Amino acid sequence: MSAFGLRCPIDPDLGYLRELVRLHGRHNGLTGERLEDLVLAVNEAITNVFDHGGRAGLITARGHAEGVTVEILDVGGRLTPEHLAAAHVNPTGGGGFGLWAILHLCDEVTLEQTRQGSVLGLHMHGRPAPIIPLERRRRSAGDSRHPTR
Amino acid sequence: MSAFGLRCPIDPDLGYLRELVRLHGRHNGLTGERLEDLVLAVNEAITNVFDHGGRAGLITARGHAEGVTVEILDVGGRLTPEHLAAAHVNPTGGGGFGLWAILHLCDEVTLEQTRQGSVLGLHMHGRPAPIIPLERRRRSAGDSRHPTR
Amino acid sequence: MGASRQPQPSPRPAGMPITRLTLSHQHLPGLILVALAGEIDRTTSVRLAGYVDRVRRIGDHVVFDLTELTFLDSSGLHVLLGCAHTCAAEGRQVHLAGARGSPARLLAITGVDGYLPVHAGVDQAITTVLTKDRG
Amino acid sequence: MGASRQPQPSPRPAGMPITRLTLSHQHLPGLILVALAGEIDRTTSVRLAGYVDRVRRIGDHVVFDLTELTFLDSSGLHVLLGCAHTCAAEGRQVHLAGARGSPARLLAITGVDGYLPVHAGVDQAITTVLTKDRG
Ligand SMILES: Nc1ncnc2c1ncn2[C@@H]1O[C@H](COP(=O)(O)OP(=O)(O)O)[C@@H](O)[C@H]1O
Ligand SMILES: Nc1ncnc2c1ncn2[C@@H]1O[C@H](COP(=O)(O)OP(=O)(O)O)[C@@H](O)[C@H]1O
Repeated sequence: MSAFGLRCPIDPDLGYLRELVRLHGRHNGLTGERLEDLVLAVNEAITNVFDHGGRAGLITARGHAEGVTVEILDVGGRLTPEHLAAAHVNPTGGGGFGLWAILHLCDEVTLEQTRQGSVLGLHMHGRPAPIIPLERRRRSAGDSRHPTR
Repeated sequence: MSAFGLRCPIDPDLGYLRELVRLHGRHNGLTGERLEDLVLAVNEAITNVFDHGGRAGLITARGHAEGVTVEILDVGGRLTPEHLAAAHVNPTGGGGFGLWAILHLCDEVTLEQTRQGSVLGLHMHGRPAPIIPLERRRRSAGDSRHPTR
Repeated sequence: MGASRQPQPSPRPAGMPITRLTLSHQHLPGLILVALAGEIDRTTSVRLAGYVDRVRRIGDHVVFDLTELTFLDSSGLHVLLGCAHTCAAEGRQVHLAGARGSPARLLAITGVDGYLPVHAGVDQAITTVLTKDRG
Repeated sequence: MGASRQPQPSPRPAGMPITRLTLSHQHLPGLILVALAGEIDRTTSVRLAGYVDRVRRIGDHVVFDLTELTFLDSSGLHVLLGCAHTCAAEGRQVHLAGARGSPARLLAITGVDGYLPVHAGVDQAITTVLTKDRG
């Protein structure tokens, strides 16, 4: 039962959800920039559920030996590895930033399709992560249909 | 799915759980004294899970048309209506205060036995509750094997 | 552009409750003033009990300054009452001063505010204790 | 002893997000200083866009004071960039000043801090804009 950790339905009050994630992350040992990185990444994932997804879902957060994992279930189920792989930034054009930021803020990003919808997993290691070159990070994130748990 | 609201395993870090309940209650429109009453009542219920119960369980909180409900599942399952009915205060002796405080802080208290354990339901109305004489409140709390939902 | 990741200060061990109670005291003639700041629950009330035991001189009245106390649970209430009983055995008293918000509410709901002398502020509490002792 | 229940101030409607963004501005010769305090996310970024549209005079440079901004998301970033494009069409610029913490991190990660002029403080930003216009 404890394995499920904190759980909360996705809600339009993003500030409330950010506070929840911040509280949970701090409770599980994240501090400072790492904590705020997680909060921002979760915020972007939830924003996408409203802007591109099913507008409903569930946030699940849990601490474990390696750090903290927050999963965002989107009942829309239309988020694909191709979206993650295509993440880009282009200040001169429109669009983008959300998935790009998620991939850069988190130590690991996983994506899983379930019967309930798509589950984006955001993982923060308890200790500073080694700096992984961007190209490798993007590829591994886009490929992970079978997230490591 | 939303009907389940916020869910969190019972944790020895009571300050963390109080913050969660405070955040959720505020999100659902409780403020000031009513909010802090709920936080204190939940704190006492969780304390009892550690002191007298199964030391594990689940907190579920949800807002609804009538206000806010927080349920505390105790896997120990040994909390009975008789305990609620026997709640008392006695500053000169030892013991007590926890259940007494819960019954006085909440607008309604329910108790249900489930296969997972005993579920103590703490209900706060969105608007100030009418003042119900103590004797009636105690009896209704002690009797509620079939909580009103 | 790579993901920049600066070395971070080592995080607090996961699951470790943050200490949320600060205790301090001051000796005055015939009494000890114990100030509680923060939150008292079952994870901190034991610390309060030990603290009072250690700093109180035999024969002291005790004034608890609750002005900065934001949370008080039933286990904390038990410590305050336990202290009152210890004091009573020596003909001394426990006074509560400055309780606000949720702690004041618990004192009211349980009737403890009718059992122990309660004061709006620390000054009134001290004056009461000193006046009584002199009289 | 009955349960005392004082009348309470009517609670905020359930589920209503609390407004967490405060906007203010100041006209200076040739520029407008827009200060953002609080949090910008998809529930508040529309308000920011409308505000800037309303208060900016044609021909103004814009300096965004981000000193008191505690949270910035991608939708807020889009508003800042959209404003930069509007300004560019008039040969004007958007400057960002005083970003800290999480907002600074988003600017860095997205490379926006290399695309828009960024300043440690508001004074530097204003000086830069005024100097450039004069030169
Ligand atoms: N939850 C989702 N469901 C479906 N598609 C998504 C979801 N999240 C992101 N996407 C797709 O990925 C694209 C990039 O998203 P993002 O980087 O957040 O930028 P933006 O939201 O500005 O388009 C979106 O335009 C959308 O096509
Ligand atoms: N979760 C629980 N499981 C089993 N028994 C309980 C539980 N909570 C309360 N009780 C019973 O009710 C009694 C009164 O509880 P309470 O009013 O909180 O005072 P105290 O904890 O000081 O005994 C307890 O002594 C215990 O016998």
